[in-house]
Amino acid sequence: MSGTVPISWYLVLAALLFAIGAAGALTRRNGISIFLSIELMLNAANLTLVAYSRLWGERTGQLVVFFVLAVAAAEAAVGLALFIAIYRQRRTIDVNRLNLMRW
Amino acid sequence: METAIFLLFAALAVVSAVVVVAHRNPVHATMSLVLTLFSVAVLFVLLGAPFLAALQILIYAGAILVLFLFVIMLLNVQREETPYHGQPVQRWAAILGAAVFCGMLAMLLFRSSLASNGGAPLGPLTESLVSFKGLAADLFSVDLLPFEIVGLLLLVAVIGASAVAKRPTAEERLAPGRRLPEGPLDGAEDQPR
Amino acid sequence: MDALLALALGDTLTRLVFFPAAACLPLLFFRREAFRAVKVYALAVSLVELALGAGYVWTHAGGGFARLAGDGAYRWIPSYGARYELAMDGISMPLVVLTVLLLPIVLLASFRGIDRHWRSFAASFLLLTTGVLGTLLAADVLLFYVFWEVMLVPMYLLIGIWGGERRIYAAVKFFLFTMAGSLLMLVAILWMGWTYHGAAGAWSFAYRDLLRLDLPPHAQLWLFAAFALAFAIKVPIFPFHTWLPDAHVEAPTGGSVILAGILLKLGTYGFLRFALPLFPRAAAAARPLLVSLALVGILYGALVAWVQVDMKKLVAYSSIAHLGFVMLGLFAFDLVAWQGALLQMVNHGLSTGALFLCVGMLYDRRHTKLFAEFGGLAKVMPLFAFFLVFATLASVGLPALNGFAGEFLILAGSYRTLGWPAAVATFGIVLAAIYLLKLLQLTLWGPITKDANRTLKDLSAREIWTLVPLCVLMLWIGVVPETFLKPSRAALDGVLTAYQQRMAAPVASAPALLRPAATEAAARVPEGSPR
Amino acid sequence: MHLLWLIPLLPILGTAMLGAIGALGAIGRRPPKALVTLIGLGAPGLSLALALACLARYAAIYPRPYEQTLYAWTAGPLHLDVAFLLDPLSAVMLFVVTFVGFLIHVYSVGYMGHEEGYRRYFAYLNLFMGAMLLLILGANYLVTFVGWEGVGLCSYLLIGFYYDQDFPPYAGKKAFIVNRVGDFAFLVGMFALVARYGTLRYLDVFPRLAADPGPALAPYALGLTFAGFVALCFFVGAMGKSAQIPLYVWLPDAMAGPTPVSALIHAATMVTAGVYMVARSNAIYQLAPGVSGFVAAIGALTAIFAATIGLAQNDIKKVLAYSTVSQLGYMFLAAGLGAYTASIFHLMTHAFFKALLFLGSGSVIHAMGGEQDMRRMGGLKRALPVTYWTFVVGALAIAGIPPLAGFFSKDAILAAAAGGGQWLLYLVGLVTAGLTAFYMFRAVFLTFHGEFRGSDDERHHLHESPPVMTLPLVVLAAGAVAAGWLGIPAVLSFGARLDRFDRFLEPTLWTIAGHPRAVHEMGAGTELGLIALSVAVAVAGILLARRLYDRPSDGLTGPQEDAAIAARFPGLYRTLANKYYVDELYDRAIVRPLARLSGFLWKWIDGFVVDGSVNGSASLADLLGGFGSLTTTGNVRNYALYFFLGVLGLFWWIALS
Repeated sequence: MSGTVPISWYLVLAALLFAIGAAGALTRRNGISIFLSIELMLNAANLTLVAYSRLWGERTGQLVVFFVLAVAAAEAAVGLALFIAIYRQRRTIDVNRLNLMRW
Repeated sequence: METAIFLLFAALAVVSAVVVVAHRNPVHATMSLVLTLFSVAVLFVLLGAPFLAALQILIYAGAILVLFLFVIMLLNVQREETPYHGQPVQRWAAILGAAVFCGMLAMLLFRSSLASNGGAPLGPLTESLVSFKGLAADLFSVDLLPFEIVGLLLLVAVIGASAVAKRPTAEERLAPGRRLPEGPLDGAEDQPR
Repeated sequence: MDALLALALGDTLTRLVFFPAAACLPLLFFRREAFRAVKVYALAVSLVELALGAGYVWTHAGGGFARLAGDGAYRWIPSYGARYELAMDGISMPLVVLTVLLLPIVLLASFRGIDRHWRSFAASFLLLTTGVLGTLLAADVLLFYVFWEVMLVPMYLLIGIWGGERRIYAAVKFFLFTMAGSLLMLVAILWMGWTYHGAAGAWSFAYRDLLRLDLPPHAQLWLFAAFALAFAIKVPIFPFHTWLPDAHVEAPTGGSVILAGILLKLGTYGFLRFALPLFPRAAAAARPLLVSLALVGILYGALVAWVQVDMKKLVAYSSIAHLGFVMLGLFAFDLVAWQGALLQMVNHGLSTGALFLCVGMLYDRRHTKLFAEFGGLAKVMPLFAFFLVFATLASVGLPALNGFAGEFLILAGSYRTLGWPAAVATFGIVLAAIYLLKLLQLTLWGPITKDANRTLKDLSAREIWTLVPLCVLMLWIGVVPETFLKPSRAALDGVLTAYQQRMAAPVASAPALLRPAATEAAARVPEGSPR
Repeated sequence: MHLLWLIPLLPILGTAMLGAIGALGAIGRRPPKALVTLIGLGAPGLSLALALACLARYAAIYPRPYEQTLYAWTAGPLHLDVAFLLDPLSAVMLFVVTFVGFLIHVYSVGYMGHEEGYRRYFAYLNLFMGAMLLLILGANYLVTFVGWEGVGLCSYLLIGFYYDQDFPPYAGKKAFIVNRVGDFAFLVGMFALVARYGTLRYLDVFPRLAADPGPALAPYALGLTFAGFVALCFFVGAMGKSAQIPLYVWLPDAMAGPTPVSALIHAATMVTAGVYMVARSNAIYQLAPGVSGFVAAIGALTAIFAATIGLAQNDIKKVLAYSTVSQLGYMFLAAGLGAYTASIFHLMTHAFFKALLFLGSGSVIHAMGGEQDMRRMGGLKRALPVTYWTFVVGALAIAGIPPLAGFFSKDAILAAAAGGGQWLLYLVGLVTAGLTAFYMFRAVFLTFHGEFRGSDDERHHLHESPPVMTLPLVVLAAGAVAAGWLGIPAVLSFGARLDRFDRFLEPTLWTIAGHPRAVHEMGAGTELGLIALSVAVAVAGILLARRLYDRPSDGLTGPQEDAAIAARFPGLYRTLANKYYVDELYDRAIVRPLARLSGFLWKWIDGFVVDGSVNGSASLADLLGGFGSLTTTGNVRNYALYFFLGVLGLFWWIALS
């Protein structure tokens, strides 16, 4: 493919996805939903990286995305485990009720 | 052709992303996220990163989101709990912030050099960018150390996840000060501030 | 490495300073409840430290302590020119001796009163000693600051852990007051290092280097203010004094003794060592203010001491009055007054220390320090009465006891240079008689009014041994002060001469270095030690 | 004579030994009383012997002063020697102090024999002797001041000897504090001398002062010349120690101590230290005629003021105490007039007869089992013949009846006043002499004459004191008779130079250029007339006392007579009996306001202003923190929002600037 779509389009898309993810992460109360939103933001970032990788013809961006994927996997594992643990204790994963961090 | 594909999947990604953040049912949200990830994977292909597109689908959509689903099922969180006190400021500030952020990014984009030459078609895809081989060579030579560290991280994450999620033993359950109080904390702690 | 070993094991100030801290490590190997063993160990360490201190002073007495001399300087933070350098002269020597002397006494005095966490207690005292000695001996201003802060923590713990009922409040108050002052001092120290860098082209915080720094008057004023605030809080001078009564009342006996005996002296020592020689013009400009504050402290401390209902608070306020005399002497800029002031620092440590010990002995017996609970104790505790009267009279400034020697010299010297403020300060001795005789009146004399006092035991041998050394020294200083005046004379003379020379020199318009000739007189520091 | 330093040291060593055996006693048994007596008497006894020996040797070098330096205090440029000086003045004092002091020690063995604090008593008394000897032998103001404060301390301890009662320790404290007010001025005077001359040595200071007295007219402080300022400072110091107005209030209260203490410290020796010091500093006072006049005025005022109070006292020791204050006023009157030798002369004779009177009263109190109220005595001369006769001798001596000691010394003072043309002062002195004769014989008659007015128990208990107490009385009585013969005025010795005392002290008086010493030239007739007048006044006082209290024409007993007088002049009598309410005045005007001020400083300045501002700034920080902590909801989502907004801001700043 010879690249007829301008890179800036990808970047705008990534910004859009990131904003949607951020809005979700900040407005949802369900822990799982917040988590999903964060994954969305990660993906937006990944898209940016790949887009720039394409623009400069450099592999580095792709490599970083590779690592991001791996870290995201680890994060998902630990995060979900935490949710399980919290749910065991509190019978909820509504973050509004998880306000132990006050002072 | 390419532009059409881009527009189609970009639209799909945005729509499904909105569903992800807007839908009250986490199962539906998760399924919608699968759609988003798939769309982005297609865009990866367009950008000459087929390997990442494959990983995206296999690991993200395949493994991670299945894990999400498992947890959702496990915890049996059907819907988001009914809001017991609204936080309109939080909500609208978040949405506004996201909008401003998006606008700022776009503005930045169109004020930068990309605005002038970003619209120009890109050069042809090079072999080195697309090939799995180059990527693999980099991973096992230049980026070997980060690669190993990520491996280690995954190992630690596995161990940590299983340790955290483990059902506490009877002894631990009895030990004072080791755990949070059972059930939602009602009373003073829950008063809206 | 060899140099390090020699530094740590030879007859050095380093050994003297760090031995107590090093001796804390074996405390880890004592059982938590082995109070008796810990007590014996701590006492033994303190006696060894006393021997080290006495030995060092003895072997180095030949030089007359006229100049700062010590272990030599070592690189500490080379990029900023900070050095590790310990040195002693006749100004710090008496206070060092006082410190190592008080250490075994306070440990011995705490045997009965302290009934928990003995390992930590002993460690706190030993670390405190390291901090105090380091502060007294540091010949690098940054090093001085580090020790100054090191000292704060064990004292905070002593008040906060082993103190009385309001110990947390007192400990926090102590910490915050002291900290507030010292932070500004740190800023001033850093500014000086930076200015030195500008004037000399290299960073240095060495005392002798900074002495060469001639600053324009306005800069001196700011720096002096920062130093003076830190020291004034420590002394404490009038409006910054309210932490002291609280800290004293809540601190355990040993803590009070060290606090009054040594920590307060570091404020006045700081003035004498740093604030006056480094910023002579600012010191001269601030003289009216500080003399007034000293006078206020003398009269105010005495009056407030008089109306106290708590014995320890009375003694605490008396410290404010006594240190007012020292401050007056320092700002007289007169050799006689300075000698008196330095002597009075030691005197106050001895007599107020003894008073706190006496109060502590009563507290150990009755668990109260209120005057209303006592009276007529001379009948049941004649030995105690003797020692309390002795310490009180020393504090009152009775001739032939130490307090008089110091106060007389301070006032005689101040009168020469200050005139009537010295006469006003002299009235402080009348007030001293009023509040200290009240102390005697309400504890020792009169009929016994409380039944609990009828059966009190007189002093034990241990308690007598804590007081006897202090009393012997009080009498000695009072009768033959020459022994204690002579070692400090040359050093004080050097500082005063340098001060006068710098006051006579033209005013600097920008930071500059003094000519080496002037430096020699000003610094009186031997060169040639390894850097 | 090179053992001069041992004279003050011996009694101090005695104290140390008594203390040491006491400490040993705390471990084992009580120390044997005989040992205590041995040390307690031995130390001052040796001191007396040594003093006599030194005086005998000193005769050889008289009139040159002998100075002995032990070691020095050196601080910077200041050198202060610990040194002793033996010159005619200190020789007189040395003799009086060691001699009278030793006698009183002897007396104390009997008087205090049954007391619990026997050892403690002798320890204090020995310490007092040591300090007093330091005071008089000191070769500079510093050593003198050491002794000066030392005697003050012993006074404090001995007044409060009965420490388990309420009043004695209080009286001791009062004495110490009032003395400290004087000491404060003394110190300031010393500082002024140090500042100007850099020395305190008598033999240096006075010549330098004479050579360079400072600008005569330019005010130094308080509008005085330098010498005047120093003189005033020293006089204020003397006011405290020698109980002059306004600092006399402690002395009557000091009678709470054991009676021999009152005799030794508060009559014969310590309280005369102020007089000694003024005489010692005569060079300064000669340079300050204004202050000298002030000294004379205060002395005269004190003399008559205390004498009037003495009229209305019923406690035998209080009478003697006010009498002492009054006689000290006499001495200052003399010193202020420039008659330093007369004041020292009176000091010496007073030491004999006042010690005698106090010891006599002690003997009475001993016999009465502690009772001091004269209204409960009477007719004691039968039971206590030796005490009675010696007491009468003392009373005659103080009243100024020739040829007893008091006559000569008092006459010398009155002659100085008359000769100097100070007729007002002379008149005051004369009236005081009459009052003195009156109240002393009132005491004699109330105590020894008439019928016994005490209880039957006391009557059975009455006994003459043991020889160890009466012997000192007799010796002192001999002194009270004969001491005056050392200074017989020329007019009475038909021109023979019998005023040995004056001439003996002459070398200690400084001659200051431009300040000629007052010479008292009077016609022999005038002088004889004045002598006759003063004797007549004294006799009149005695006769009046006899008429009122011994052979009452109206048949009233002494106390009834007092009541009658009180009824006739209620206001006056109450004022006198309450000592002009001076204690109450001091309490209201000084002590209480000061206490209120102190309380205010503590509660308001410390508690409110200083702590308030500190705690206030802490509260402010707390308040701000409280607002800040409103954002700390504990809700992670809020934190995330802050984070996001922060990122947004940062992004804005980086990207769009």
